Amino acid sequence: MNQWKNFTKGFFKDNPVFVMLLGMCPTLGVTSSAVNGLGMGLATTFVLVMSNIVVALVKDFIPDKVRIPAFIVIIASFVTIVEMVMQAYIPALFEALGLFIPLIVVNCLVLGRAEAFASKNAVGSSIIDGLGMGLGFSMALTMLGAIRELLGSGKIFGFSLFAESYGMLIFVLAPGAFIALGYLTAFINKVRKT
Amino acid sequence: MLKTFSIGGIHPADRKISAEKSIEVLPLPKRVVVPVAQHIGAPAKTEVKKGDLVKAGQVIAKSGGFVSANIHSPVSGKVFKLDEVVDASGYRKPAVIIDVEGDEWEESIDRSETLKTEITLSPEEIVKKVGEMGIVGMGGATFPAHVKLAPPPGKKCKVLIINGVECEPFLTSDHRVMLEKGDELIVGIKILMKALHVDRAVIGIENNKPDAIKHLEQLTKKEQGIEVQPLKVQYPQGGEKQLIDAVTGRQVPSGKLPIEVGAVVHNVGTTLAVYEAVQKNKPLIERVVTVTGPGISKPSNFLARIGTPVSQLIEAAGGLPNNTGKVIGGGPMMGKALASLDVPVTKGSSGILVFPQEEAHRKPMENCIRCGKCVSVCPMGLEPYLLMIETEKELFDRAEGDNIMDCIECGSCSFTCPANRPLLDYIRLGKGKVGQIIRNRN
Amino acid sequence: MGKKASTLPNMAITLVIITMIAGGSLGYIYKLTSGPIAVAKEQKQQEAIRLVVPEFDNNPAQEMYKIAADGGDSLNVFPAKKDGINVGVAIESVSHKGFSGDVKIMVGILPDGTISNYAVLEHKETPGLGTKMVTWFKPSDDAEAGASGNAFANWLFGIKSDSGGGNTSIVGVDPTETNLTVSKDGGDIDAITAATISSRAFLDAVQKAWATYNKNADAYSSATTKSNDAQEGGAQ
Amino acid sequence: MSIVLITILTLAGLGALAAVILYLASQKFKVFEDPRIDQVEEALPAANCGGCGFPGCRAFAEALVKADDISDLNCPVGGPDVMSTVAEILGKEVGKTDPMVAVVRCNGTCEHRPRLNEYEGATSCAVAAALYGGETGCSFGCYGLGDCVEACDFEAMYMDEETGLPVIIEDNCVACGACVDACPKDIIELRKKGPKSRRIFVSCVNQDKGAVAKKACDVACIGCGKCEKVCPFDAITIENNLAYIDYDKCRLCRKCVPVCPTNAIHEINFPPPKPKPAKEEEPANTPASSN
Amino acid sequence: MTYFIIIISAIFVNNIVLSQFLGICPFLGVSKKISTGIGMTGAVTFVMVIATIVTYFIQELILEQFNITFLQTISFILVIAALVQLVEIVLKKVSPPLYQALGVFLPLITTNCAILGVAIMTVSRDYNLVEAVIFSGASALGFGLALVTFAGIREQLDLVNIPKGMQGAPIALVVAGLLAMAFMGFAGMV
Amino acid sequence: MSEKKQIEHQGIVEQANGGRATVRILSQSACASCHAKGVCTAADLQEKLIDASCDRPFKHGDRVTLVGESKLGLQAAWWAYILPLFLILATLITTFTLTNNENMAGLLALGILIPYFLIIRLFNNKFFKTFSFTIKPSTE
Amino acid sequence: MNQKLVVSPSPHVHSGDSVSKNMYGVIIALIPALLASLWYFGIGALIVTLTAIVACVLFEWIIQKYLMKTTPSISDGSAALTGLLLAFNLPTNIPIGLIIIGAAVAIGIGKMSFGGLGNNPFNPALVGRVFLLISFPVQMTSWPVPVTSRFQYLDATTGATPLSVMKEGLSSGASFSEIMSEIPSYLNLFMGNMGGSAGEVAGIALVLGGIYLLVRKIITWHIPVSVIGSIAVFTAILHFASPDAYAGPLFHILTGGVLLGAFFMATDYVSSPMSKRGMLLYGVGIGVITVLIRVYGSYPEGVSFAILIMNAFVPLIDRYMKPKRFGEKIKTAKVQQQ
Ligand SMILES: Cc1cc2nc3c(=O)[nH]c(=O)nc-3n(C[C@H](O)[C@H](O)[C@H](O)COP(=O)(O)O)c2cc1C
Ligand SMILES: Cc1cc2nc3c(=O)[nH]c(=O)nc-3n(C[C@H](O)[C@H](O)[C@H](O)COP(=O)(O)O)c2cc1C
Ligand SMILES: Cc1cc2nc3c(=O)[nH]c(=O)nc-3n(C[C@H](O)[C@H](O)[C@H](O)COP(=O)(O)O)c2cc1C
Ligand SMILES: Cc1cc2nc3c(=O)[nH]c(=O)nc-3n(C[C@H](O)[C@H](O)[C@H](O)CO)c2cc1C
Ligand code: SF4
Ligand code: SF4
Ligand code: SF4
Ligand code: SF4
Ligand code: FES
Repeated sequence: MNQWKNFTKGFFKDNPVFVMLLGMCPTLGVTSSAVNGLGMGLATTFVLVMSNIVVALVKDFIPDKVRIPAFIVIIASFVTIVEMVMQAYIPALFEALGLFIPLIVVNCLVLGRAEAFASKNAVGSSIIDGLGMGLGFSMALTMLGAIRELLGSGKIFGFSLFAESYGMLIFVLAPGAFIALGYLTAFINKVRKT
Repeated sequence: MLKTFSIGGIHPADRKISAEKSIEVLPLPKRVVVPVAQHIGAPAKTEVKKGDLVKAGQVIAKSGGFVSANIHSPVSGKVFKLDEVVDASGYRKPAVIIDVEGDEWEESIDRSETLKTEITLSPEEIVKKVGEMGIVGMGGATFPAHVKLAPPPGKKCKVLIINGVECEPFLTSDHRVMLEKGDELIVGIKILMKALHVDRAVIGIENNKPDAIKHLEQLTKKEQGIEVQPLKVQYPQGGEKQLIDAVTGRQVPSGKLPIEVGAVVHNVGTTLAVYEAVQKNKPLIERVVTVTGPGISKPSNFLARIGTPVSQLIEAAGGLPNNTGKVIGGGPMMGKALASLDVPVTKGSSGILVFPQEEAHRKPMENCIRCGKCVSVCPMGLEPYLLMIETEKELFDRAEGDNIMDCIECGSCSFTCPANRPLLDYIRLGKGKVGQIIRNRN
Repeated sequence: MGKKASTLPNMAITLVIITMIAGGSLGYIYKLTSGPIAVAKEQKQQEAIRLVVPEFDNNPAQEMYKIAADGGDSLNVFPAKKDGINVGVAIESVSHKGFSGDVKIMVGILPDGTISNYAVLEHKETPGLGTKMVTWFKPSDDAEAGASGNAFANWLFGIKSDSGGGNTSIVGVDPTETNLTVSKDGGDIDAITAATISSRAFLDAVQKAWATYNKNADAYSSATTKSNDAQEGGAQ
Repeated sequence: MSIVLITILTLAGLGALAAVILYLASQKFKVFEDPRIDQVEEALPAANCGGCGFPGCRAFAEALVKADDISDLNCPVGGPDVMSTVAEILGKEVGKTDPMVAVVRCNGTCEHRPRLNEYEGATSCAVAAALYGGETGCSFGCYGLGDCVEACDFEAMYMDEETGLPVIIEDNCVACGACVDACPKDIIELRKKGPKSRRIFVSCVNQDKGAVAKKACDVACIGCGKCEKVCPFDAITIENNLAYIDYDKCRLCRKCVPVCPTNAIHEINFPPPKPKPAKEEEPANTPASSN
Repeated sequence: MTYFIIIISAIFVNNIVLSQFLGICPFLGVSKKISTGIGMTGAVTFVMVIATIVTYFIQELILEQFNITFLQTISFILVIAALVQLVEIVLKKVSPPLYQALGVFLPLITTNCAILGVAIMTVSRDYNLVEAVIFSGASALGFGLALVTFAGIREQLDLVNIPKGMQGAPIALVVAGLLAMAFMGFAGMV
Repeated sequence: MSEKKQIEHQGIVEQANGGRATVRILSQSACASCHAKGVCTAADLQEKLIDASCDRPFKHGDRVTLVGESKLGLQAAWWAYILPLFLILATLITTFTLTNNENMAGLLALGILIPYFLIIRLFNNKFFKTFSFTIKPSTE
Repeated sequence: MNQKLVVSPSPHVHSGDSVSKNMYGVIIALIPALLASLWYFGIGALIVTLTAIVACVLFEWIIQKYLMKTTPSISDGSAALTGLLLAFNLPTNIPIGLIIIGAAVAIGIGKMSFGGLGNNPFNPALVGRVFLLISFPVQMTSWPVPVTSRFQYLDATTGATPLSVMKEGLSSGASFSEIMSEIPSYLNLFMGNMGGSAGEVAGIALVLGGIYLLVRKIITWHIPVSVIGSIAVFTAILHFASPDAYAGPLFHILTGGVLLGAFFMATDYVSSPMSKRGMLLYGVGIGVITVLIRVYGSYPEGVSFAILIMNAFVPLIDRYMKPKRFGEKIKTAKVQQQ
């Protein structure tokens, strides 16, 4: 398969958030700011790439019927690693992302890629696939985070564009997350089609 | 408080401009076109061929089954041809075309005006007679009348209801019949009562016809078991189920026939036809037709032979106005718009209504605003807005679950809808589709 | 290489091996990170202490002791000393009256009883409303430095650039003189606009720290007098 | 005990437990899915139009994988290309299906078929059909209210404002048959696309007697039988006053076209007619021109 | 009374879907039919409660005993994955007719995200067992409430013509947002 | 309610004899309606075998539609999930308030499921009668 | 005859009712409340109302014309009505920018995203209002004092609404009767002499408008009666159980948005149930949730939220509360017999 295509499909054609609607919980839950979105995206990307690598390596040793639990263990291990590392070195972000770090385990995106791609392909393309998907996911989360941060508090990545008091609080809260994602999805789909 | 039915209903302006006009006999046409399917049920089978000479009252097409009716020649003359003729539906249907020659009737028919009150036939003979004479429901449904006179085994009729409601705006034919043929009507009712073995009959009349109420009350004063029930004016009181509800307070369950609650309903026109058939041997070959409309110069009630072209009736009522937009066979709520004026009067034609351009057009439809007005006027307690959407989106199983088949096509919903939605158009379509699904299932 | 057949032993062995490897590596990484995690946690605390009390040179965390507050909480007290002299205490205090959950703060109290500064450690208040407590109760020049906006926009959206103005700061306030409750409840501090509840909770935590500390001040001062006579006067 | 050891033991214990349960589960619930279903689905066009007779592309993919013989299964949207890809994936034989396309078998334009009345009900052919025979004398012809256009998911149809008839955009039409089902008058038919997209058909469905039909519409098929006689391949049959050209038999000789007195027979994508069109075809190399 | 507060909080105020963002995938995915939504709620509640009990003991008796709470994620997810399967096996063994009926009517229960999330939350909130169970049950009911109302709205939206660009996910998300906005009215009500 | 809604499910006949047939269906997962399910089929798709009665002869491999009354779905959910859920809650709360011992309460609460499902098992025949399906050929 | 006959299915006559007649009917019914609002809040009320109406109509036009590419249908009056009702739900000292945001949200998110008139599950004006309330709590909860600031707009003197006085008071332990002495008399409340949103204060004007709607059969009694009735019953129970801790029914009905909500907003055709039974349930739901929010929630006022929450349940209500079918009566009787 064309590796470049394999890499880029996660950004647009098969974007996990806008097109496939995978992993909606973190998408909505952590994107109250662009940094959080990016952090979550990168954490997911890390788990995705690592578990893709390991799955691609061990796929031949695993009997079919324990495939899924085995994958779960692999993924969960990486999630735990991410958890511990973040806690140690970037505790602030870890706290902001809260519950959603352990929930990477159940993000269908991760298990889905392991199952649908890594368990059928070689290590090299699995890495590329994981990286592409993960970065696509990160991109989506960052975009959403940026929009919510901007509308909600007038900042992007913490830089003030206008006074916080102009912000529409709702975008920092739950309803704003849904609404912003709704319109962003509509917009991306429209752009994607043309 | 006056009685009326319990769910829904509307109040269109009644505009009965021909109410004062007594029934005129329409001159014989030159040629009549007699479709062989003028009733609900199997079409009749043609018995004559091209060139045959027929007399008025002679059977020209034989009933095609139990739920079917004989067709009689309305005139005397020569069969011009058997052909397919565009009828009111715009489709070609088989018909017998007769060139009128003279006005010779079958000998058995008693054409005298004398009232014959004594009922000699037995109930079974009455039913048979009504069948032979091709009597069908003249309230609009054209359901063969003898079928309704023979309740299925195990069901007992407890009350005969005579439908003198005529709730449709404009139409006055039943009104005139009640005024001018009251005596015959009473005998007809007695015949029907005898046939049905009931001792109670109620004539339901809306309060906007006080003269008819008074007249019939006068006549029924001395009659055992026949009473007149004045009703509050509300459309569609004339609907069979609504009338039963209004008169008896009982509601016919969904999918069931009136006999379920012990009622049989006949229209006054039908009752008159039954009188004539049983007492005078006269088949259903002519009927009272109201010709009316805002632009009609001479709104009238005519006694016209079946098969007379509509154009001739309109001529007789002063001709077609210049700005005619729409011609309707029947009332404005349930009647059929005619695509051409060459179609003939049939057993079910109660009126011809001519609308000028201003009233002929519908307004453009808008989104449903969920105002619920259609729901609250529907006399069957349905949700027309939903049934329309379900039909549009082809969700027929949901439509069935929402009782689309209960719709009596009264049009109250379309009449009311502020968004001008063609609710009934779609519901009718949906009923067709759902009916087909149900038939396929069984 | 063919796939392994899915027999029970095969599967069990594979899974057990995988979980063992996973467990091993996780345990290992835990060992590696448990140090940094503890450090990170400590640092956070240290930073908060550093923020709320004047410069010190001891290790307050080591000298930390607990005192019981009203309502069953026990508060952590971190004495800060410079050259062995008491420069103030940092108290970790909590209020359960938050809009959605507990509000945990670190309050610094100077030996003279005034509040030197505070830091919000943990809270679940609504972003944009309750969260303002992080800066709201500080002197206005370090609060909302970014709030500028032009006059037209202010008019259009009705934003009066008075945030932080009014009587909102608790820094340098002596709770014996100033009533640390929101003005709505008859106190001297203006609540965060539209977040009275959070403000109440915050002030509740501050007061709790101060009151608890003061109640125990005798015990405390007697404990400290021994080592430090010079400061005694100020700490009453 | 060291943390590492405890960790290993705990996880191994849980792992073993989970393994047993999941093993039991997999014993009970068989294999999850044939992975080929995914592959096949990927190959399908994902139009989910139902043209194949299955509820959606995935259902069709399942059916394809499960069926022993897929020769009578066909995806009209993807056409032979897709089907051969699928066959490749599955190692099965595809049926030989000619590409089809929808044609409109009514030529009663406003010009040829005078309107006798004006319809003003709901804008739906089905509603109009339930009411009456239509605005013109031809009760078989197109109502022009566009149920078919509405039904087409591929933007392959539009209503021609001028003629009042639907037009099919051949390149977009995938022969899903949605329009055929939607038309209450059975005017639209799926026909073989034919070589170079050339095809010949009777553009009329009027079953009235000749005179009646002719009166209602200039270009109606009057059932005169001339085409039947002239067709060298017996491809034309006349039933109920209406000619029908069997596309399996028709060899596109075009002999029938000029003999039709009402020009009811249409030819599509042929080069412009020669002065003497009855002559034998010469192999036309010119690119097909659309009608 | 605390139980009552936990229930109100989990169902209305801090609704698991509308304000905690858990189980969004099934919320968006299964919410097309009301009746399915109702059945699904029952299934999810059952599994969630059982999972909470089991993970509660794992946390108490193993992880905390041995001071290996960092294994929370991995052990919980293993247990939950196995448990979901176990419920199916038991049902199939015990009552084939029920099992079959559910197979036809209900989608499988795969709200792992919400189950795991709730299990972790009960731990982080220091609930005791009864509180934990009540919390998880109420959370599942909150999930069901959101799911069923949302399904109702979507069934209605299926009947109207949504602008092309908004069809599908976008309008579903906007509806969810407005629903969340409406539910904010319950704020502070605990 | 006058709605007699039927639910339909696509399936393939596994084996059939006389009036009964075994139909293989693909149980939808939570994500069944999601078009990304190709990506995350993971543990979500399962095949199930359903017994159904049929009035026509079917043979192996026929595509059929299973039909059942939709209110049965809720009934099944009631017996399988909701009732035992109440049992668990009741047991848990009573034992906990009585003994104040969490481990005991938890164990009993889970344990109550065993007798419950054993009892359910006794009703299998009755359930088979209630939860019956019919099949019809898939509409082409 | 020179024209072709028109053919259409029956019925061939129409009541003459139309969407715009209904919409303008509601607008007319709101005029007394508008006048009252001008009387109490003066220039502010004027600015807010005009801005909201113009903005709503403009957004609807822009979206229909340029985004949806359909012919704009602003003349049906629904957008203007949404604007008017949005304005009625805002304090009259709210800055123009926020009104415009509110209008954009009401029309853009609340209405047009769903395809326009008739498709929106939630009440657009309330979507706009609640969006603003959550986004800009400060500006949305400072209320001008009536009459005193007729000639002031943004700089109007602000005060509290009776409801927030009540909420603050009760939560700080004062009793109902103590608080009642601080707020205007019931008569004043009914006349509208209190702080609050532009259109919600004048009870008498709203009741007049409501009667007009009922008489013209634009709305039926079911929703207003069930909303007001359930609020009355619920608060009466609370009040009589504990007279000091809970305000009485009359207070609850006359303050806040109950009358505006019950007559004009809960009755919005599009977002309310279709059957009469459903309407009653819906109204009771609104009443109960309103009281719950007012009494136990953190917002002093709950009508807007209550209506939005019940809007969400409307599809379920429509699904399970069908109108009474003809013949149902008999059918059930029969079943019982068997
Ligand atoms: C299929 C069918 C069967 C009917 N069978 C009977 C019958 O057995 N007995 C009877 O009294 N009426 C029968 N009717 C007549 C109906 O009750 C009713 O009178 C007729 O449809 C005309 O009513 P309408 O004008 O209100 O629509 C039948 C009608 C239909 C359509
Ligand atoms: C909506 C509706 C309105 C009707 N109005 C009348 C009416 O005004 N007068 C009448 O005689 N029949 C009316 N009918 C027909 C009656 O339902 C019924 O068919 C008739 O009274 C039976 O008598 P018949 O069989 O003698 O016609 C109406 C039917 C419907 C569905
Ligand atoms: C979703 C939501 C979040 C809120 N968050 C907070 C908060 O974090 N802190 C707070 O004090 N008030 C918060 N409030 C506002 C309070 O509920 C209450 O309205 C306010 O504290 C009282 O208003 P005041 O401060 O203007 O007197 C919130 C309200 C809502 C609806
Ligand atoms: C009785 C009645 C009440 C209405 N109430 C509202 C309302 O509260 N909010 C609103 O935006 N529109 C209202 N409208 C206008 C219209 O229904 C509304 O714009 C639609 O919801 C938009 O689809 C009302 C209309 C009527 C007839
Ligand atoms: S036409 Fe049918 S749906 Fe409409 S009001 Fe009449 S009975 Fe009801
Ligand atoms: S009357 Fe018209 S607008 Fe009102 S609900 Fe019915 S269909 Fe909709
Ligand atoms: S034109 Fe007809 S057959 Fe062709 S794609 Fe459209 S609907 Fe399908
Ligand atoms: S071809 Fe058929 S469906 Fe299409 S417009 Fe004509 S009548 Fe309607
Ligand atoms: S359900 Fe939470 S990420 Fe999918």
